[in-house]
Amino acid sequence: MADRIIEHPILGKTEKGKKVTFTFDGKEMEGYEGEPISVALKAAGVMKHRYTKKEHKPRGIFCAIGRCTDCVMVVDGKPNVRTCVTPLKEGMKVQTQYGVSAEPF
Amino acid sequence: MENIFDRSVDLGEFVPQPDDDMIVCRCEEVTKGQIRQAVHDGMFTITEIRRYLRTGMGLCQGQTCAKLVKRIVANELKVSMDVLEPASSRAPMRPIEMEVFARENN
Amino acid sequence: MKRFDLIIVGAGPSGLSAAIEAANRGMNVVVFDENEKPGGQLFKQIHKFFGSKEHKAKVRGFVIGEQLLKEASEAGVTVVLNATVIGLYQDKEVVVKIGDGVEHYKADSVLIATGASENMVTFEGWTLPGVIGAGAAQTMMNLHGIKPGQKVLMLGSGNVGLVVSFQLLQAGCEVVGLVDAAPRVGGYGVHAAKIARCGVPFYLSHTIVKAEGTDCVTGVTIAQVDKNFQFVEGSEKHFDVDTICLAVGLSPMSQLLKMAGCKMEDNPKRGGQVPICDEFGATSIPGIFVAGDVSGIEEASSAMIGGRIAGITAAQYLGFIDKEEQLTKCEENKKALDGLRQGMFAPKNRGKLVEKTEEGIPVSMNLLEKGFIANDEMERFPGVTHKAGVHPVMECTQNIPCNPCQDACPKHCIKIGEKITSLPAVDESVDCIGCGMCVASCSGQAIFLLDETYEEGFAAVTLPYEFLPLPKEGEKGYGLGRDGKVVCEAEVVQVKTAKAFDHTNLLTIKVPADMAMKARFYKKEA
Amino acid sequence: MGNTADVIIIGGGIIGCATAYYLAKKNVSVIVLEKDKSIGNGGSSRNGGGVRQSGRDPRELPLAMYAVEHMWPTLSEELGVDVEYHKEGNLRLGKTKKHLEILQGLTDKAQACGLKVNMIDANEVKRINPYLSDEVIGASWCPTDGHANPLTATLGFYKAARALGVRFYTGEDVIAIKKIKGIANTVVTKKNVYTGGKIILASGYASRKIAATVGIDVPMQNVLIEALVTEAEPKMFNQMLGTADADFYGHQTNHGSFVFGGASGYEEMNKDDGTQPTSSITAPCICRGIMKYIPKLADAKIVRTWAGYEDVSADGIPVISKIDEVPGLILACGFTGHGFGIAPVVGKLLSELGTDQQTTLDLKEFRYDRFKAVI
Repeated sequence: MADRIIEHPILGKTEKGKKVTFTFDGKEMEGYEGEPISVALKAAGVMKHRYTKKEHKPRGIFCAIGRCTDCVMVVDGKPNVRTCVTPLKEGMKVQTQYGVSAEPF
Repeated sequence: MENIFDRSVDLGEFVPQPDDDMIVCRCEEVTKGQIRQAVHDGMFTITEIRRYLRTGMGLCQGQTCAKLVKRIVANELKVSMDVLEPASSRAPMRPIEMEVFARENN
Repeated sequence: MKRFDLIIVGAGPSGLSAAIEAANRGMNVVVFDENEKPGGQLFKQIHKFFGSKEHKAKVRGFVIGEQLLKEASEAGVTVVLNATVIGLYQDKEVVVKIGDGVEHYKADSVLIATGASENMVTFEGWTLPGVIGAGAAQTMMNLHGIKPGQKVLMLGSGNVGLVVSFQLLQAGCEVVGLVDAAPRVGGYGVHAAKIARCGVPFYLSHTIVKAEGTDCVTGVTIAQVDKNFQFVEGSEKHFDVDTICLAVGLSPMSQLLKMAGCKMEDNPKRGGQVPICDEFGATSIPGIFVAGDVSGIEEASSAMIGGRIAGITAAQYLGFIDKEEQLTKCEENKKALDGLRQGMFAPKNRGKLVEKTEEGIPVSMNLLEKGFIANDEMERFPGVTHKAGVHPVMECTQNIPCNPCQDACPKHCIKIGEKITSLPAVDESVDCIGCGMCVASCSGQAIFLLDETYEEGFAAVTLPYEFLPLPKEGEKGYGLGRDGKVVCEAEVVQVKTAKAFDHTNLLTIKVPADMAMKARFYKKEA
Repeated sequence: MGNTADVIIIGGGIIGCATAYYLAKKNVSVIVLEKDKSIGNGGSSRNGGGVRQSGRDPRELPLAMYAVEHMWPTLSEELGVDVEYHKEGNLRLGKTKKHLEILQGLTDKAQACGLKVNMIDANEVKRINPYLSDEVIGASWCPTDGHANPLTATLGFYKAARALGVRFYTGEDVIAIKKIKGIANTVVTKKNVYTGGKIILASGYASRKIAATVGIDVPMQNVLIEALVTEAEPKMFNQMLGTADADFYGHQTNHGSFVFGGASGYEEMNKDDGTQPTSSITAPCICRGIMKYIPKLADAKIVRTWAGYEDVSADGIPVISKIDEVPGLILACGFTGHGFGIAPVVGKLLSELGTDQQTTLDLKEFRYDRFKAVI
């Protein structure tokens, strides 16, 4: 997990909640409870959150604060969940979104 | 803005540009070329562009592309950007689940 | 329906400041913020602020946020988080999404302090994963403890682009370059110098041609642009990067005000669509106020003062204080605000090339064009003097509103004077004791301690250091010039950390004597 | 030349734009004057998009049936703009016995006019639309009804008319129509004067004030409607939905979003202080209404709400008529919130009136002078 900042020169050691397990497209992954889903995915090296409806192009994190809605995914069956502002929970089922569903094109 | 706008003003011929296929509205995947063409089709206001092409009507409701669209339309119309009124602001400011919106807790 | 004297939307610097002022005058105030944590952008700002004491200078943004929150809670302000305001309806009714439903609130006055959203630019491939906003980078690093990428290219040389580039370096990312279509660095020179000496190259008059990659960013091509912002053929440069960070300005997030029916205008000087309002933040609708970036893009320090003014004015609007008190208090705040709006980066100078400082000294063109001051430009500034023994060298060459160094020196050997935008000068009649307080207090990290007679043939340079791992005393490495290039071998002779330094460590390196005015950074490996 | 045309149309909504288009096709020169900065910014862009025949007043039904049969199916092709027309039926839903009685009444009337519409039971409703809740016990079903996109349809007529040389002026606020030697041929705006052979007044509720300048009145009311739009959802169904209770109506668009209109019950007493008319209580109320009928949409996110006004005439159908006392003036207003579905045919009929041709359909029920005192 090279992307996680273990200790920061100004902010000190990164404090996180407890470790939880979730799935991304069926694969089991680990993250920390309460952090945005997108952060756990980023730490696991996942860049592509969805494919667009018209052109089927990949998208990922863009604004990271819930505005642009580019990072939406299907979470626990619900499409269009903004993963950058949705806290991770144990057992969450996270899926790549194709258009507006989890069904690949 | 000049109050009265003659929709028949001559904008010249639509000349394709190399970056016409660039996505401008990320949510609805509307390209620069489509926006420029819409102006030539007579869509002179941001509101008309929006209704014609769905720019700014997607999930983010134009938070990302509003300024970009405005610049393209202003360029095409050869007017300054501040002449163009932005589209209406409408509730909800952020997407909200129907179930949540339906539940009035006070 | 719940009712308050004042509803504030946005718990950032301006919203909280307004809340404190209003509540301290007896108003029943609630602040709604859509985020999980209050403070707005303050909690992502880990650098020390500029200004003077009254502007909380040399305090880091997130600490100011904590201070404001404490003050607000002591003043009796109710701060409701995870509370998304979804609309501002007739009769000052605010509908808020809280938990699993919506709640209706009314207030006799409403203050909108929703801040700003980031501007974007388009280029081929800008929708690829890996192209992110600078705000996103800040959020990921400083709130969530994750690097946005390993190798980053930054677009935008305004303060946001510069500050975030430094933060990326602090987080352990590599910044391969800083690009701006403008011919000159837009932000503070000291911010630019901080990253240039770490080795980040500046590409002014350049912009992004395309982001490369099919599934996500794997590279980027930039090219030079001419005066008309057209690409110069053959000037393309490619970088392998996994992240492209966009810092191309902010727009006021004024949709709520527009929805409420406030008169709006498109004002490029304020960053876009803003409500028409008076100097106290009163909009065209009586009882609706604004403060902070939503009324015009500035920065957090002025947002706090603007918030105070609007909060005081709301108190007067509802009769909690009289007009006289309002005017007196607002006058004090306006003075503080005026203090911030002076100097080369004053709103009136936006976009202009200022060729000389207020003192009449030609500015460093190298700083504007490459991000660092050239060796031969350095000596003309009043912060640069030479004497035997340890003494400060202040590479502060632009008139920016900032004066903590003046107060930091226990011996008062740094003089700025009344006008906080003046360049700091060294009072050569006073002897420096080498405590390093000035180095640590300089928000621009532009002060160095020099001992040009440290040892026979060697000088000692003490520099501010905010990176991990912290070098160890006795460690041998290299001295880097202001451009980030190796200029000499160097040995770490002292590492000082102190609570008073607030995480700015002081690193003293021994360099050849002729490098005293050249070595400005240290790296273990070449 | 500049301010003169064969026909001056006041109002750049879908009626004005469609009329302009059909006139231009007859080689008639046309000027359209629109008060707003944008074309179609009134009811034309603020309606549910229904292209219904069922549920209409029998007097209006022939217009709707004509439009559905002869105009809507080819409109996209004709205008060169996708108006997103779907002819996949309209379900008007009932949850109580009383609802079914209302629906039966409407159905009987429509059948009498020759429309294919019938009552269906809960099972049949579910077969047509499996997403509807078990609370629905029956519905009226008209398979030839449907919906279209009001935004692109309005702008499509505008674009096509403009391409045929119709001159549109936006921001042109009409203050009076003037008779010159007994003939209405002059339109006075705040800044200009326009003259034409005929004047067609089609500016919704605002027509009332303008018609008054030549001594004509149509009893009508300006009534608020509100609607909400969801994010795009996977395709669920293509029918237009309505309810016997009129608590909501709407459909899923091509884009995937749902557009639902509804009411809080206070629309007629709505306060408009000139800022913005949406009410804080309406959207939540519409949401509750929808969820009772389509529980699956509980998670769908609302991205937008909007409000608009409809020009509700005293007897619920529009005025589409020449004005005997004001030769040269043709009035088209009072569409009562169901003008969109018949807009193409109204445009065609008005183009016929505007050129003194025999109209394709009889317009006697739509005369301006039909409103009489009750006793």
